Amino acid sequence: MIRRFEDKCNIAYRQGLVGGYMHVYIGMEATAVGWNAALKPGWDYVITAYRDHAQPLIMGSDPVKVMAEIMGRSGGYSFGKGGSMHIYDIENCFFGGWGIVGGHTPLGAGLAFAAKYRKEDRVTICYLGDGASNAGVFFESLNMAALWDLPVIFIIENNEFAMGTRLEYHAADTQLYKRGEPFGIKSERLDGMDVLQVKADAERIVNWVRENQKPYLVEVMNYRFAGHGAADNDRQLYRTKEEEDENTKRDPIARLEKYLTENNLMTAEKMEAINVEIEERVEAIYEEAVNSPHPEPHEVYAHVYSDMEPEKGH
Amino acid sequence: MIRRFEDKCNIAYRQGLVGGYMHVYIGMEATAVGWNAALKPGWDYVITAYRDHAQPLIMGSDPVKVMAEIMGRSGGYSFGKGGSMHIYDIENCFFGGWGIVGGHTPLGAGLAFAAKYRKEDRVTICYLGDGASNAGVFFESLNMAALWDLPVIFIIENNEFAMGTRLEYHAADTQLYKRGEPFGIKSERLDGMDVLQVKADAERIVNWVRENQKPYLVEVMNYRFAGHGAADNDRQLYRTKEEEDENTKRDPIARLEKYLTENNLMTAEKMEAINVEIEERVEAIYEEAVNSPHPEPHEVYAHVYSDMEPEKGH
Amino acid sequence: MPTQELSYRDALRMALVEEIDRDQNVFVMGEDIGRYQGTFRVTEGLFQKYNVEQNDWRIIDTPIVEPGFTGIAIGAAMTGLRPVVEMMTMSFSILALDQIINHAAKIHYMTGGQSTVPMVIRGPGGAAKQLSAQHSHSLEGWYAHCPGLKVVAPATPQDAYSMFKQAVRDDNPVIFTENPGLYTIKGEVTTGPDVLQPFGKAQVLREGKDLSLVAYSRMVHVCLEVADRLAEVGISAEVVDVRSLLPLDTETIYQSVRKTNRAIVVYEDWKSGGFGAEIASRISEDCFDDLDAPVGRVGGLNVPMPYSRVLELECIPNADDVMAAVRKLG
Amino acid sequence: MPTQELSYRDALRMALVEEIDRDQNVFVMGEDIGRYQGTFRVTEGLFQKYNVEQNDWRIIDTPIVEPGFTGIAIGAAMTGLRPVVEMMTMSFSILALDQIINHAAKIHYMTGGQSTVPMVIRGPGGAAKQLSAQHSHSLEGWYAHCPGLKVVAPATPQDAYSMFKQAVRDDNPVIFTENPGLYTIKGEVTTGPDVLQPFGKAQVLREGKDLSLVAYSRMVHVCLEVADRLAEVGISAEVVDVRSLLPLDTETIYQSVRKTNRAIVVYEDWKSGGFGAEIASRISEDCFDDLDAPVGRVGGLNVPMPYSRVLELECIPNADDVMAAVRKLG
Ligand SMILES: Cc1ncc(C[n+]2csc(CCOP(=O)(O)OP(=O)(O)O)c2C)c(N)n1
Ligand SMILES: Cc1ncc(C[n+]2csc(CCOP(=O)(O)OP(=O)(O)O)c2C)c(N)n1
Ligand SMILES: [Mg+2]
Ligand SMILES: [Mg+2]
Repeated sequence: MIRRFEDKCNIAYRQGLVGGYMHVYIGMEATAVGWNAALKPGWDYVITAYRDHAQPLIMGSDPVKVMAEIMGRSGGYSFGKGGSMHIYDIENCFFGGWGIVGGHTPLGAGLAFAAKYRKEDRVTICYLGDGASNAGVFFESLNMAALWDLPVIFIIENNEFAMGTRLEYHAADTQLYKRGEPFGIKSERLDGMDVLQVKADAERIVNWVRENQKPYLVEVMNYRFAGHGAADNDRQLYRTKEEEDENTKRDPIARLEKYLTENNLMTAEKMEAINVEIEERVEAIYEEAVNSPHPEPHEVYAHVYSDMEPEKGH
Repeated sequence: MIRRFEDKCNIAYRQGLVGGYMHVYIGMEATAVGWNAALKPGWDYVITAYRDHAQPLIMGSDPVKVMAEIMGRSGGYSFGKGGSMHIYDIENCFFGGWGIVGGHTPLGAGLAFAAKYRKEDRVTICYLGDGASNAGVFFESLNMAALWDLPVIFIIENNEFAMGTRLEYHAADTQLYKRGEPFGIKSERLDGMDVLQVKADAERIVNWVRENQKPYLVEVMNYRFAGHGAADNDRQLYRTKEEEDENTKRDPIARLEKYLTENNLMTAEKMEAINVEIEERVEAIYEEAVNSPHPEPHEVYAHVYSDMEPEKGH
Repeated sequence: MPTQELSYRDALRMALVEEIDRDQNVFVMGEDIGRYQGTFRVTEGLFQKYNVEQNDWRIIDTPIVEPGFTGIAIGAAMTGLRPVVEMMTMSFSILALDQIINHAAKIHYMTGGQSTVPMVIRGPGGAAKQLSAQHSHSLEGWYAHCPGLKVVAPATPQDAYSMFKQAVRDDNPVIFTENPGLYTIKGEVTTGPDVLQPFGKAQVLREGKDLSLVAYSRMVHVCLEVADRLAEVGISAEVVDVRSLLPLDTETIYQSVRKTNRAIVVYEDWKSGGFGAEIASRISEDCFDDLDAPVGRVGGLNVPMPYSRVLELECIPNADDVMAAVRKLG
Repeated sequence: MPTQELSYRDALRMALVEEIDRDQNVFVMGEDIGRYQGTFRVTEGLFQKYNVEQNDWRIIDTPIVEPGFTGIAIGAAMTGLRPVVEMMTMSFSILALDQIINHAAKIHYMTGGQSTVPMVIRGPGGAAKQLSAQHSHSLEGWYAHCPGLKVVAPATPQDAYSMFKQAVRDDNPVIFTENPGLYTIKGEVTTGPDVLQPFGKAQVLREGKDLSLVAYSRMVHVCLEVADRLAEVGISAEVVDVRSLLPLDTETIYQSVRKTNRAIVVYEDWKSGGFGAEIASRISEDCFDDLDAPVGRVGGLNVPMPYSRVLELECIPNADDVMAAVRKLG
């Protein structure tokens, strides 16, 4: 039991560091970790947007290949063609990694469609942002998911911002979970910061969906500690320092550490040791990834088609 | 007062006959007539999809120009370039007339946006079908209409079919009015067959929107007596004769006639005289429209741009 | 192998049925394709056969949400299913372009080959009769511009049959465009489980020596008519049916032009910026020394499609328009 | 008239501010353009100036719904407002294509002239740096194929300024594409209320006699660099900046080609089926007797844009690629 918490703690930390290259999932780790714990590894499907470094790490992907992809190296999952926004590990059931806001939500429904078509009991989790939850194609997907009873869980990660636009400037009603209701989809707003609570909720819902073969909509409340992306270095344009500090207190990892300590589940020394170990591992991953070569120019033509090359040349 | 009913009766009948050319709005007349009665003529905006013959007629458009457009003649509102699906009478505030299912709904929000931007107290009515109410862009429009407090009334004309697809095969929850709720939009399901009731509801809602400067969503229950379009001549593919007969009993015009008779508001003779008069008028309209010439070939290049011609020739 | 006379529509349906029967992964999705039998009746009878009689979920009526259902098909295809998506008309695929261009076409590349999207998007493309500006698009040129897609436009019942089967078995997303004017044309069709027409092969439908008419889809028939008319005045025109725009078989086209030394490219799409420009500019560049005259082009008028039948007929290229272009070549 | 050195970005912003100030009907709509100042900072400071200080609703932050807000702008434009819609990148306009192509572009036609859509859709088009396959589109060719739209692609700060003002005052929908690589380039800009550049006029940016390089947007600068390099080896290249794709000024292009007898068309978009094919095939057809060599084309590689910088640089045409094409002409 403790061991498991340790792992998760590990993973969450590792994300912070690996993601540290782009600071992307920081503050939101508990969501992915908690939900992933409720899935059947290598069986259930996961799909998300461009904030996609954390998912494959916790789903069993090779962290070197993730890091190499982020660096555009030939050792990456897509040989450097996808990059940070387009990580895929299909073998481990991680379906990316998408850059068009909202555009992947019907794909998520499609994964669930496939499971149902084949009469397999896979569950699909489709993550999307609060900003993405306004996209028309998301509503189209909700309707069809409900119409056809597709076993998909849409998780709106409400981190209160779509790039530099605050929730209340882009959503008429900020209770985003309501968006499932007109389609008769069971919908809830849940916490996304307490990894233990997240995991408990996730297990309840994943099981329900697997059994009932119907979609579910969850709004998860978390916060984007970092800027939107690496290029966003003026966060004060859209939020105050005070607000940030206030939210940082909700840090899921600090919270877990506190929990572990207070309940005497882990000593401070052990925790420190883990942290050191993680730092070393991330350092090693980084070293290996950075030593992966850049792709050769001729590789530009590979993978346009599965069975032929495109016409070449300028 | 009676006079006014007479006019409406007139209009409704006239639609039946004019639309008779394509049988398009039959069974749904009470909706357009009732709602239009609540609008300020020449001030409030109306926009709808391709089932668009009735609207301009009751909004004061020249019926000959409508009929000529339906026939593709140069005497039509668009000189024969728009046709049945694309009738416009901008001067009378009728903004068409659109062929892409759902595609006109943000335009409707845009009309309301313009009124708000200019601080005018115009109300916009945007009609759409039950099938169109699944379109993503409609939900995007709802969100922005609510976010920006746009004075627009979206009226979903639920005639139970989208072409040959029955409501329950295209909408996960058939209570379509619920679709406004996640955006905090006041939403109601209303009758669309009793013209007097429709008018009363319409006045209440139009006034509310004008005063409160907020959007509204209405689902109006009616029925498409005819096939989807002129080309749809096998209605038994998707509904039974019994169902049709049952619904024909709800006929809004028969209902109004019955009301007028039972309440001694109009004698049978008077009603018959009106019907004859209408038939004659429609005949005259038809004659005039059919005598309008076809466009000249060179006109094909006019109206591509407001200030230049496109490149010519094959 | 068996041969029979079939309409383009029936050849398509036959190919579709055979592929559904052959592979459990093949299913069909679209608006009004099931209970309503399909607007152009390509899927007639299939809902009854599969969903009702076999109680199998193969023919799927969708809501009117092209972006959404196309996306669902793409997601399903990523797991190995082989969706056939019908666009009620190709014009409506504009709504799904983000799904098609940004997702389907790029998935193989972005995943570095981890995933394929074995999917066909088919439907009538081009003008029918008075469907007006929003329903009469020829979009094949846009699609043929996008790497990652394959784009075909068969002109004959035989190709409708054998290219459709090929499309279903292709592991890449295929845009399969049918012109509404083709559904009723008839022809001898050789059928059989493995009668497949590989993509990227143009065909010479009529041999000639004075002039090459290069076209695809319905315009091929216009060119055949022109060839007849030219034959009467002693001009021998060769008709090349491109049939596959991406990949494009330039070799067959060039061979023809090298023989005839003159070419006219004919397409229904808006003339300016249509795919005919690509074909013409390739011929101009690569057959420069073989050309006795500039490469001519005949395309649709550069205007939104008008409703009036008189004006609509002005817009769509016909045999007279091609004849005029032939005369212009001198 | 006053002249000053401005970056492309600042020239654009200045033009925008002047038009907003000139006409109460002009407003700006887009994602993160207000409080966040715009991803490429074209709208920097405007939210503060108009919405806060003047308490006027001119700069409108939208949700991330390109189809929806583009449609709202179109509806508003039908009543006479003059929206300027920013696409965070032109790639995202793919989502709004139905609104742009089926609505904005056709309204004047379908209404028989009753309505106009005075609207500008602007944003960065083409590759930036490692934005990958979904964010690096050049879409101007698609748009330039569509009657009812005007499509411009200015290459210089002066044109950014004067063509933008023209665009805002045009009564038709204008696609105004900026390449992300252009924002920081600087140049002398003549400013003033009526400094407008009418569309449909190409310009010769460098005179030459041996060869015409025909380009638009950022590729114009690549061509200027090539002209420099060619000058060193004694070849005199003329650089024609097309700047307006629809309407297209073929006359200026033809004049150049008639003088130099050789032409290469350069564009960043995917080579096959790009708008360069249209330009090239027109030159080939209309200057047939003037050409000493086939019209060359240099375009982007026919692949989705890869993330790796090494591969990305392979894809985007550069001066070396154009030099190679020059050598090929012989
Ligand atoms: C269709 C589209 N429009 C705009 C963008 C640019 N963009 C990328 S991320 C983003 C904000 C998305 O916010 P949200 O969905 O809340 O996700 P988060 O970044 O908070 O995880 C925007 C506007 C895009 N990628 N796609
Ligand atoms: C985007 C798009 N897809 C498909 C069609 C074809 N189509 C035209 S009307 C229609 C049914 C619409 O039904 P509904 O919205 O209920 O309106 P109704 O016809 O009942 O008034 C369909 C599928 C279209 N015009 N546009
Ligand atoms: Mg967010
Ligand atoms: Mg309906």
